[in-house]
Amino acid sequence: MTPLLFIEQLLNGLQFGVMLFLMSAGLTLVFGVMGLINLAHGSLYMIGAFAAAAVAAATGSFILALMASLAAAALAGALIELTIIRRLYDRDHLDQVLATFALILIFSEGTRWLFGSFPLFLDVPAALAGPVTLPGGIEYPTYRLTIIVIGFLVAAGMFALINRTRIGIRIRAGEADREMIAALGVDIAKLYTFVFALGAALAGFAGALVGAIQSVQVGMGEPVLILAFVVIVIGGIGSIKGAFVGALLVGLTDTMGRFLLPQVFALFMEPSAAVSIGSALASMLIYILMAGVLVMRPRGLYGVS
Amino acid sequence: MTDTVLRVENLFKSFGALRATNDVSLDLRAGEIHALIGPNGAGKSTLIQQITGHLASDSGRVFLMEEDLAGIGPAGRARRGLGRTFQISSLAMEHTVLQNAVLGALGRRGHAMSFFKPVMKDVALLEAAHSALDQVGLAQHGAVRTADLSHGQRRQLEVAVALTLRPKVFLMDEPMAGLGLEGAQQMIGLLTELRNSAPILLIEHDMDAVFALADRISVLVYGEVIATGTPDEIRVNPEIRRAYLGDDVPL
Amino acid sequence: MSRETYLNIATLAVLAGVPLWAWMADEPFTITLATRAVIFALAGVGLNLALGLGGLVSLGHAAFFGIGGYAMGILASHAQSYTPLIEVPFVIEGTKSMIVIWLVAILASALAALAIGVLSLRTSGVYFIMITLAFGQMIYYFAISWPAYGGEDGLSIYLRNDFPGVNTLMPMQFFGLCFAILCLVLVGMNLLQKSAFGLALSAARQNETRVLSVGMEPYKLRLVAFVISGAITGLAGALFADLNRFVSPTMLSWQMSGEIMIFIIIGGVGRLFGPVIGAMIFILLEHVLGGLSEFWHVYLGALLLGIVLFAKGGVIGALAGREKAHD
Amino acid sequence: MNLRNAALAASMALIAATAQADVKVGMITTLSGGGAGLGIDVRDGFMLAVKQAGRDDLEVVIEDDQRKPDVAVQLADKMIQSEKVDVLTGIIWSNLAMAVVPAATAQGKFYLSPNAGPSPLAGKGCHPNYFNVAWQNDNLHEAAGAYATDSGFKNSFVLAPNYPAGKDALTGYKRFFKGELAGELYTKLGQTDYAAEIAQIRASGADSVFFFLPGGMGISFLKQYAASGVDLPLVGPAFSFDQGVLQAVGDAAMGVKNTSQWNKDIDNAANAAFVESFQAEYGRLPSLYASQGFDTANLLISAMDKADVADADAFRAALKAAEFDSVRGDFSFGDNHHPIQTIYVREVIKEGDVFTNKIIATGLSDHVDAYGAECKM
Repeated sequence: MTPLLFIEQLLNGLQFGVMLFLMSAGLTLVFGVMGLINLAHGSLYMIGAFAAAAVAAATGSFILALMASLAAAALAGALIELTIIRRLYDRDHLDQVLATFALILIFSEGTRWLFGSFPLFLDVPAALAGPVTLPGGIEYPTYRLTIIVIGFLVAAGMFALINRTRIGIRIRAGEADREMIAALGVDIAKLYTFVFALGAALAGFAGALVGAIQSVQVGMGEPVLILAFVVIVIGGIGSIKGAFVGALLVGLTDTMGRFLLPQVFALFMEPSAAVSIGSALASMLIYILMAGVLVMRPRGLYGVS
Repeated sequence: MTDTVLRVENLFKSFGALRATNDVSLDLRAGEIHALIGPNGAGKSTLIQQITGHLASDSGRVFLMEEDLAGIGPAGRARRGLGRTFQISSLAMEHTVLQNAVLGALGRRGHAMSFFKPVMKDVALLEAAHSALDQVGLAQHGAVRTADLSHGQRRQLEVAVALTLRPKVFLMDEPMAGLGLEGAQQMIGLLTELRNSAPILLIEHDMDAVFALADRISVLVYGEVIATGTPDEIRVNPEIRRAYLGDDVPL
Repeated sequence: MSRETYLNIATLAVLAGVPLWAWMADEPFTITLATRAVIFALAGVGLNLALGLGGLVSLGHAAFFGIGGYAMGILASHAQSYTPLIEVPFVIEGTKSMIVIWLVAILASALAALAIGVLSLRTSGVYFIMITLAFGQMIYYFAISWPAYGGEDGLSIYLRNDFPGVNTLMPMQFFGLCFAILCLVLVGMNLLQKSAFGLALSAARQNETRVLSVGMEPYKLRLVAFVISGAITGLAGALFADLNRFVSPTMLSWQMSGEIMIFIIIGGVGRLFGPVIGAMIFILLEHVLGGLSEFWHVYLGALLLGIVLFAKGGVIGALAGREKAHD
Repeated sequence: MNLRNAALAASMALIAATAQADVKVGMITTLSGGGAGLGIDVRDGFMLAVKQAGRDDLEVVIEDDQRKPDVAVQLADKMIQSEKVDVLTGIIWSNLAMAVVPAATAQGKFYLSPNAGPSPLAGKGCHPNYFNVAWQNDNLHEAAGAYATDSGFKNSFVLAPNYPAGKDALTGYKRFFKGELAGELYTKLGQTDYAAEIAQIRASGADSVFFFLPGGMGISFLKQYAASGVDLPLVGPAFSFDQGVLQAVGDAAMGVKNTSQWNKDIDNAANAAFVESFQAEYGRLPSLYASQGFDTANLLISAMDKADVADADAFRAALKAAEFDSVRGDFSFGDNHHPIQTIYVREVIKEGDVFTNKIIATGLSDHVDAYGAECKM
């Protein structure tokens, strides 16, 4: 193992983490402000990817595709918020889990009904295809670097939105005390719709970005959804900062685990068994991380009780 | 000091920069009602929470019958004889009144690890529960769902549940809050009865009740006990008039 | 008797009557479906103890379902191939005896529930949902990549295991066995709900502080409930594996956890017969809707949504009204 | 959509028209959820052959297993107990096949596998009533290994998901690859990000990469591999390069070598007719899975011509003879009822706007799987 490879893997972990952050930010925001567990967040991610693939196929423009993903996911988000989700705010978590699980079924099969059973095509734009050479001689895919940059920009934007803008003040006030901000004359229903649509748009955007280097298919949202939950639980539900730290932690743990564990086991086992056991343990690693964090800090790293 | 049941020594608790309790010491003697008064935010409820173990103290010690309660959780302290009522009713709302009382009796028994015997047919538990409900005047309401009780009845039930534990000490956090005149009178009568079975540490805002009931009064301001004494002593203490009641308030 | 009691009796009658009719009409597959409903109901009854009575929303109960299944699969596969399970320090042989398998399944899933519960119950609310999900996923990935017992392919057992005096290969007899177990567990659960433990556990769900203040530890109550709950779901897993003569990591997946939860919600959370009615309806839906359209999940989703949004208390809640406080 | 409905309607009509069917076939396949594309292709290929045969003594019952083993087992029970089928077929996934096949054959039913070929069923667990019309799972990987050796690769990096089929794949490749292994990796099943694996490939000093990542995993891997700038030649089995998925991979798959027992350009009359009629019927190019479904139905029909299904021994012998015009050209069964067939090497090309494959070499001729010796029947 060379230092270069190690650094490249760190970059990979970072990129994976940033992608997870895009997915988790909306989820944690929605939970923090409205107290809602939204399992259908993964479906919004899928909707973004499908919208992007459809628009890219029709127009050939990746920028338009990204915009379509934002619009489609935000629209879908606003739509389900207005019709279904808002009835769930006062319900217990169990009802929320079930209702949004039902939404997954509807969205997944509905998408398959519209687009068929085969994966769709969505490619990285030509300008970002191929690798760039980084200082030190690391060849790294341009597109992945772009994702890292976009992820940090979105993170910065989210912090600014929450901490610097009027709407952010209202969101934070809503987290602290619902009645209070209603009493202050803020239209809480509109605020909730906005927050939910914002979270949905972020998920859809992540779906489109990631769809370009993965497979755009029905069911693509659920594995990422579970990872996103791991992220926000580690970070502390409701905390954007927690989501950011949690996402990077999960991204790095997963990537480095997959990379290093088989090699560690190879030190004292025969190679094929080491690969097998190392990989098995690597696939469990983030869940072990999450359980460990929760045992130490039952409300996550940045959670408030 | 042999008749001291509960003793609190040098309790501290801070929330960030806020000192909720600051070096609080007091004691509770057999047969007495010791009232704790002070303005809102003086740290009265915090002190109760520290005594019951719901809040961990930053430092200081609590003794019940000379036993140091350090390291014992709220359940353990309740089993050792700390019975409490809450500022805001804390009951199993979906259960009936009787079930809540039986729950208390079950706590007195010390464990609930009985899986197949119908608990509502356990004669010993029922007896304890009925007698407690009787004492607070809820005998007729055993089958009512707790959520359907009036506010005053819930306060009474709180007391009844505490009674079933046959505690060595009652810690009562504003038992009269929100009760009407009549309800308050009933509660005063009830507390007067109760002091014979166990002493009461009473937090109360109703000054008429406090001065009518209490044997001793401690005044808590900004987390500190500024005075302890009989009602008459407290009534005339100039420091209290200044700090708490305000000079111009006639009593 | 309350309306709920009538409803419960009717439920049992339908659950036993349908396969009886199918047996006479020579429709063995209907018996198999009914057996599936009975086993899912049993798994749901297990989860309902934690979820309904204890308020512990566990999204990881598939772990216990699967562990029960693997208890059956591992023991029976060793018996099938005449190889001992372990040889050092002492020999443990596989077995085809259902009774032994059930005991092992109960023990193994109870132990797993104990380990998971000790850690998970330190958290509450959403964190509890997620940490149970995490433990479930851990076991799922372990099962997939553990090569000894088939990994993702799972384990096939050629013949059902043995129970004295019963020909378990006959669908009706195996149904009867499962049905009897379900009834026994329901009786036990009914007693448990009315016991001191049930009272304290449900009080802890409603108001943790109250239980603490009368000197009981909600943590202990919940841990015991979680262990019993896991054990029952584990037993259901062993039966399910025997029904299919097959066990695989699918039984451990989070979707399985979700399904068990769905039974309870459809029927009614915390109701004794909630999971029974829920499982029956779920099987019926799967069977009827599945035949209607390739996209039957859409209808299932819409139906679930309708139940959650408009029929609070599930089917029993809608039919029998608000839960009567126990005498 | 319309086409799919039309296909369904056609099969329904067929069922209705064949009230006094002689042979009843139960097809359990994946028609909903993530892996539905494969099941739909198998079904469409199978039903095309049934339709072309136009027989009124053949009835097909189709059910969706949702890719869940327990559902598949239930459906098998239903088909055997209630529908009283004679022949079962349709299962796509090895783990579902392992759940269904042993029990079905033990009950005297015939099972014709149109896709899955797990090694236990080819070896110790073989059964006279089990016929695999596709391949033993290792076959395509073995051919990939042989091709890599023929191409002069000395140092391969191999990766597959960490589950039994993945392990079989690497075993199969290594069985016929004579060079060294530069690295060996098992990925998480369902994994979608391969940056870490690609980085290791880059650093490994390998001269070629073999991968088995079915479904969405392969699409993700290929796209990410193409973007990484690593330009080592890729070899893999046909599953990640099939007609259904190829369009989703796009340019990233261009030029990749993959192994398959079938391609649409195999030169024989049956194949040409199949490709043309499939396109006419469903409006898309047939896939590998469709070809397997088509062959499975034709094998069955050929046996029906020669024997009565009620006479199990005669029917078994008729199946074993495999006297039908396979779209793959020569086709026969080995002693363990698995195909003896030629496996080709294909290259991904673009025809107009459509990505597809072209045969460039023969990987293994008349290849027999490795497990036959363990099969005692």
